[in-house]
Amino acid sequence: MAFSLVVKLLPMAALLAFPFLTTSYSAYQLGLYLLYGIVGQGIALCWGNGGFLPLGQALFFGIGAYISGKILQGNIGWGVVILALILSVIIPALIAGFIGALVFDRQIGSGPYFSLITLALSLLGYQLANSQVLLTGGFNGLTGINGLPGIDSYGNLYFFIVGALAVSTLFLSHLVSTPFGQLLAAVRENEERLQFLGVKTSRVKAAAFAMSGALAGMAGAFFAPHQGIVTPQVVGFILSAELVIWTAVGGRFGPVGPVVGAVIIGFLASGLRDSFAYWEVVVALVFIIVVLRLPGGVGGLGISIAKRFGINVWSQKKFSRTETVPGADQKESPTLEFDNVSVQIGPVAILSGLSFSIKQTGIHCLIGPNGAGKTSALNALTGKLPYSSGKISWRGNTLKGIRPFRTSGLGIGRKLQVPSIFPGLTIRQNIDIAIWVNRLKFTHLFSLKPYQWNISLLDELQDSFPFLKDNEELAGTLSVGQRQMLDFTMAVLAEPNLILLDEPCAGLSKSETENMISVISNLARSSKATFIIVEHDMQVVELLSDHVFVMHQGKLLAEGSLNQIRDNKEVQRIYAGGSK
Amino acid sequence: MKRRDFIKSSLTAVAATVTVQTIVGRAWGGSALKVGVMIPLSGPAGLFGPASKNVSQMAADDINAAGGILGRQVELVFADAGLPPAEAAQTALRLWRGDGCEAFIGMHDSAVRGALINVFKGQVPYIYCPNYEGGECARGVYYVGETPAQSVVPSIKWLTEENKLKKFYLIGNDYNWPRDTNAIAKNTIAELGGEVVGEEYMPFTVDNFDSSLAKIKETGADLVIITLVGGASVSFNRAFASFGLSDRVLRFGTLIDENTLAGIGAENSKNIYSAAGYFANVQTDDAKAFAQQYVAKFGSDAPVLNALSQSCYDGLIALDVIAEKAGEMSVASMENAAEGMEYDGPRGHATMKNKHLAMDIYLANAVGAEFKIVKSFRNMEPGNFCKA
Amino acid sequence: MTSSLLAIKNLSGGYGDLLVIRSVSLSVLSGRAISITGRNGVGKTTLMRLISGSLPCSSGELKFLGSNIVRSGAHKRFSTGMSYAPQENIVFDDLTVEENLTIHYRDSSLDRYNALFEKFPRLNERLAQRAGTLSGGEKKLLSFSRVIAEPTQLVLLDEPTEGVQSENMYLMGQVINEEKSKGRGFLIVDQNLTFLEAFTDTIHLIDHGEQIFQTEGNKFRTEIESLIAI
Amino acid sequence: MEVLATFTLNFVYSSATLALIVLGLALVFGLLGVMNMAHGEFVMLGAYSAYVVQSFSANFLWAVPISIIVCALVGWLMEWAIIRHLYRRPFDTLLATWGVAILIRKGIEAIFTRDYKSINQIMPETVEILGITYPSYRLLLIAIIISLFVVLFTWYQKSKTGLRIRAMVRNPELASAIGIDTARLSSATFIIGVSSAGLAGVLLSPLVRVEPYIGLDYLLSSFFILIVGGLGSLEGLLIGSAVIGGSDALISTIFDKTAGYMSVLLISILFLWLRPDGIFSRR
Repeated sequence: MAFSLVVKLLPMAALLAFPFLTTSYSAYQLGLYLLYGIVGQGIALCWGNGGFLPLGQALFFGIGAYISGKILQGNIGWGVVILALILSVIIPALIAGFIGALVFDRQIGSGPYFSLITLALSLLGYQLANSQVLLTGGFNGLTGINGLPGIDSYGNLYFFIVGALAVSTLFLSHLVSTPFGQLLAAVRENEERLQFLGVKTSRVKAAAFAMSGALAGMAGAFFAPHQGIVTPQVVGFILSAELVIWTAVGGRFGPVGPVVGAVIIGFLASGLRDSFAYWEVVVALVFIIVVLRLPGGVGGLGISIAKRFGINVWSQKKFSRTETVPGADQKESPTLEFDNVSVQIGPVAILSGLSFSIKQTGIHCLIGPNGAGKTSALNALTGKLPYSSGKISWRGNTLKGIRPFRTSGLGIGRKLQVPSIFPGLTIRQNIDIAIWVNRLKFTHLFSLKPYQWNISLLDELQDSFPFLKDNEELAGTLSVGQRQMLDFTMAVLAEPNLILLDEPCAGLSKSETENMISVISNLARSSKATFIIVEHDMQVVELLSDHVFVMHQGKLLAEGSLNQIRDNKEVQRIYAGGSK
Repeated sequence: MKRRDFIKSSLTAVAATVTVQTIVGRAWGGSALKVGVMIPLSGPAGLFGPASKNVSQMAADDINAAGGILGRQVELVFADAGLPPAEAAQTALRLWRGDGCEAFIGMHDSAVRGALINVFKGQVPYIYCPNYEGGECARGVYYVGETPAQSVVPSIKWLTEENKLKKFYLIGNDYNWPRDTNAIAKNTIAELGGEVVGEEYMPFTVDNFDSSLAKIKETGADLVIITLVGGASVSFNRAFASFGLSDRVLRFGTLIDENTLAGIGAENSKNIYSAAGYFANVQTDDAKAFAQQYVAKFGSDAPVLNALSQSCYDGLIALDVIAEKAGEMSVASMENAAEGMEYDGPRGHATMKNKHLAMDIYLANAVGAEFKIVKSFRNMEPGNFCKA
Repeated sequence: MTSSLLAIKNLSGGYGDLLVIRSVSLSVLSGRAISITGRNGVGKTTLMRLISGSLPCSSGELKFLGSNIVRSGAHKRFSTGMSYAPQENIVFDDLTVEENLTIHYRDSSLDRYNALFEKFPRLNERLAQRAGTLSGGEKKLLSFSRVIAEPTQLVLLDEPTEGVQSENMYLMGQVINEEKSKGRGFLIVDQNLTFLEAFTDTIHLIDHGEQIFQTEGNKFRTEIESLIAI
Repeated sequence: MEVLATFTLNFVYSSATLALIVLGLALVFGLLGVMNMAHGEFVMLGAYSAYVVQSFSANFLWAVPISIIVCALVGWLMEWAIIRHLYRRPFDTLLATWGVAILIRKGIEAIFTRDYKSINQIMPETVEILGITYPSYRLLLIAIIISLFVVLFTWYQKSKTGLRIRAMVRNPELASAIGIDTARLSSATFIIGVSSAGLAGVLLSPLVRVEPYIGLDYLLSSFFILIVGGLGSLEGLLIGSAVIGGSDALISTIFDKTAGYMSVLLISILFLWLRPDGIFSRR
């Protein structure tokens, strides 16, 4: 532990000693590249952790610079400086958060559209900065910006910048290990699954984008006194593109990479630019190679080399689950009602007048040939597939036009058809997220206490699925069977009243299937939950079902106990291979 | 990039770790007087870089041949001012505090000038060479370029009288230099009883001028005053000619130099007038001698001369004259020595008034791909700002 | 002479590391029809996509006309003589019926379909219509006619009768027998046992991705039905 | 009446040229889904081939085949080395092609320096039409573009390759099942796309400024047109060019050019946010 602490403190010490080892000019130059590094850290937070790429980050850097430049133009005391710093952090953060909320609310997944929007916004910012001469000084920019009172911009302002870098690096490395950081990584790994675990992912992404806006604003706040001038290039697309290149080359999966990228390329650029005409060609080539071969960038390379020598730069603190948390209060009467529900996509009718109701707890199996609409019924129930007519009601309230992340709040847990987990996170982290469903409050987001939560159900599940115990394994390395079990565990840990399982035994070997069946039946007995299980495997239906619904061509064909279903002529006809 | 330079520069690239570079920088300049030359080697104005470099080197050689400045041989240190202002300021600082430059000449846009002034804070003499909007009087800064008052006012007056012009259309990019230049032009037009029939400002990215050309045709403008920069000026003038406007409507600008004219093309340059302190084929003896010296030194296919690159020569000469007059290379003594200093250069006779130069201005007409001088205005006053 | 068209030994594969098909072996000789049946969701379609090249095989041997084609791309398998009618998105919705039938030929003539048009006049009537607007059954007929007319030795059919009326199903069985007599081999996946009995030489029953039953001849309906009855 | 004539002709000219510039990206980004940030550089390569042909004082018509060959070669190398591995990774394609854009820009700058190149006017005289004088080359260009699009549309709807591209884009599994080599067809489509960008560069070179840094403006306007017009269809491209070309012309005549430029940005942002598939999308 001590050794990795030294590894962390060494760079900070080197930065502090730097001005004394070299000319104060090089320190001044390094100060500028450190500021670009801080903006790069914001990009890495969104891109490396959250999985969405902001292409116009200079916009927030520029806004911070213009605000602090405007305020520092007058001769001011420290009180005003603090105000300038606060404003140039908060305003960009608010703008970024607002843009993030608007855009992410409409589109899940990190398609390129968000990046193109931020690109267009930075172009807009550049044009406004050029034409609003009163506000920004136009093309010639804001000039006559004083340094911080009593601080020589050319001398010890450098130490303020190193301080700001320390603050941002510590904040980010702490953030990554908090529940919020883990949820943000889960968004990158599998946004849809996270929504079914009750997380409004658009809010998480918008918050991350706001933080990156704040970091960029803070860097901008120091840029103004450091340079003494703020011109439109500070907001433009060219700087945004360079920031992305430095972050990619430096490494986007941690707060150190972008700083390394900005500093190395910055110094090499200033050194080589005048003597080596093809300097930018070299940067472009390195950038292409990094994108094709080295997603982790130089920083990532360094970390993997360090790992080989046993230096684990990213040692996650280990927590033991000490504090048991009360189980969810499972209300008594689980009434689910499908009333003439139909869904139309283009010419094809997916569901046509599906009606059934569930009054009592226990396991209900939903069977039927391929394309009968079984999964679509669950999709309609959980808001993944908006239904055109009819009504679905659960415990009295109708579920019309709800969003998937609302379902867990209504006590509905879901396991998707293909096992859906967070492969890049460890088993423990996957389980954490499941435990936090309906329990994690806003205040817990940044505290480490939620890692200690435990619920009795988890101990039972870990007994039947022993692999859940060795926590530090990455979920992505699990076999298909184990993924099904982990997915199932995550769906039930919130102790929902209605548990929807889509082919829980698909891809499982004989023994794994038996194990899963016993876990489900125990859980059905011990909890007061209602189960709806979509399943093809008749042995599973035989062993588990209290009640069976048979669907065919988007409608309910028959329902009853398994034996009643077996003697039903209709069901035999469609099952024994007659024409569909 | 001759082979020898290439090897030398890649070696420095390999050795250019921070520590090595800074140790070398610390050694204080011997008796040589280092002068920083900030010219655009990249970015939109990069095409003026090579010629400016040649001209500056020529000026240094001439000054050294005549005994240098204050007896010290001049050593030029070139740096790229085509970068965004933040980085350009960085480079200037490296030259000043890192390499020990004691004076600077700059041929770059006004945004970089603002950044440099902020860095120097009047502690090092700085000569700003190209034409600019005028009206600035920073301490330790001496302006040798043309101001709108010198180039725009006499040219419009002459053109209006010669061609009985009535209606004027102003078009430029959306930033300070075009707006300030147009303000002065509008006063002159008002004095002459002319009418401004249109005034438009464009973002830098515009490449389609059809709507403006339609307005120019519709308003029946006689003269279009162009304050578009770089590529926009080329695109505008090519489209202007393609609509057949060039026969009836005259065009005038103070930033249409030989490079821009080459981009516009000989067949699109009819009735283009340009005013500047220098043109490649000004026929005065000093100018012809300068041009021959340039060709002799750099060969006939050297980068083409224009007012912007030539201004570096006047910049260094002005530095030499002011320093000699002041007796020492320091802003304190140079600040009042500058007033009234005079010299004869390729542009003709120049005297410094209120930190700017009163000088000869030439009005040229584009004939094919060449500029022919049609009128010279002797000893034009720079304008009444920066009163001592 | 019945030469071996297709020979599979211990073939396994699926989606990424999700193994769906577990070491299946079977072979199709020229002039023979091999059928595969089983409840849905047991991996029949995955097997067909492994053989046709839409999915990469994880392990096992896949020989076509004697040469190992595990590595060759799906488009190469067509050119070496293998036709494939997939189970889903079986037509190009944006193209007309005629274009669907002629897209992979240099000439755009429809002569090669004359015999089939006599049996399925519906297709001939709707040549100018966009294939996307056809009903499920009509799309299956279009896809069936396309593969039958293709100059290939082996034909893979995945659920050809899904949504097809019974009289067309009977005609399809006839066509398959005619083609068999010309020496073409068939590998057919379907759940309709009466249809399969019309031309099947060997039938395999698949469950949980594994072969659990196999029988020769074409009187297997009752036996298999008892096995897969719920 | 004259003002209306000028406005409509300007609108037709700007929409036609925008559509020509966007055509290459419609194939590459619209159909194949490859976010090619080097699209503008291929237009620039086309313009520089015109300059090279002119400097050998050969007939301007030679520039057309040469620009297509140059762009096809560069496109083939780029597709083979980079794009082929990145078909499923949109962000990485965006970044890798941005790197390629810098390479092409710097390569041209190294060879031709940064000076403006002037391409001699083709048919410099003007002609009377609808009561106004209008440059005849522009009318010729509009005619060329319209006929090019008519030919392209019928080829795309009728020809075998056109059919196969459409088939492949909508149903790749079935396409390979009937023997279409989708890998080779995708790279062919990519090369056709970048070559048509080169063609646009050649045809426009007499009218626009020619220097190494013109690529960026063409790239951004092309992306915005496709996003507004809609991906996956050629009709989308025409609608997008008309909407962007029209709104820019309209607002710049009413307010000023800066407002026109900003209105295009705002419209694109709105479409990216509210209707990412554009007006006429079939993806």
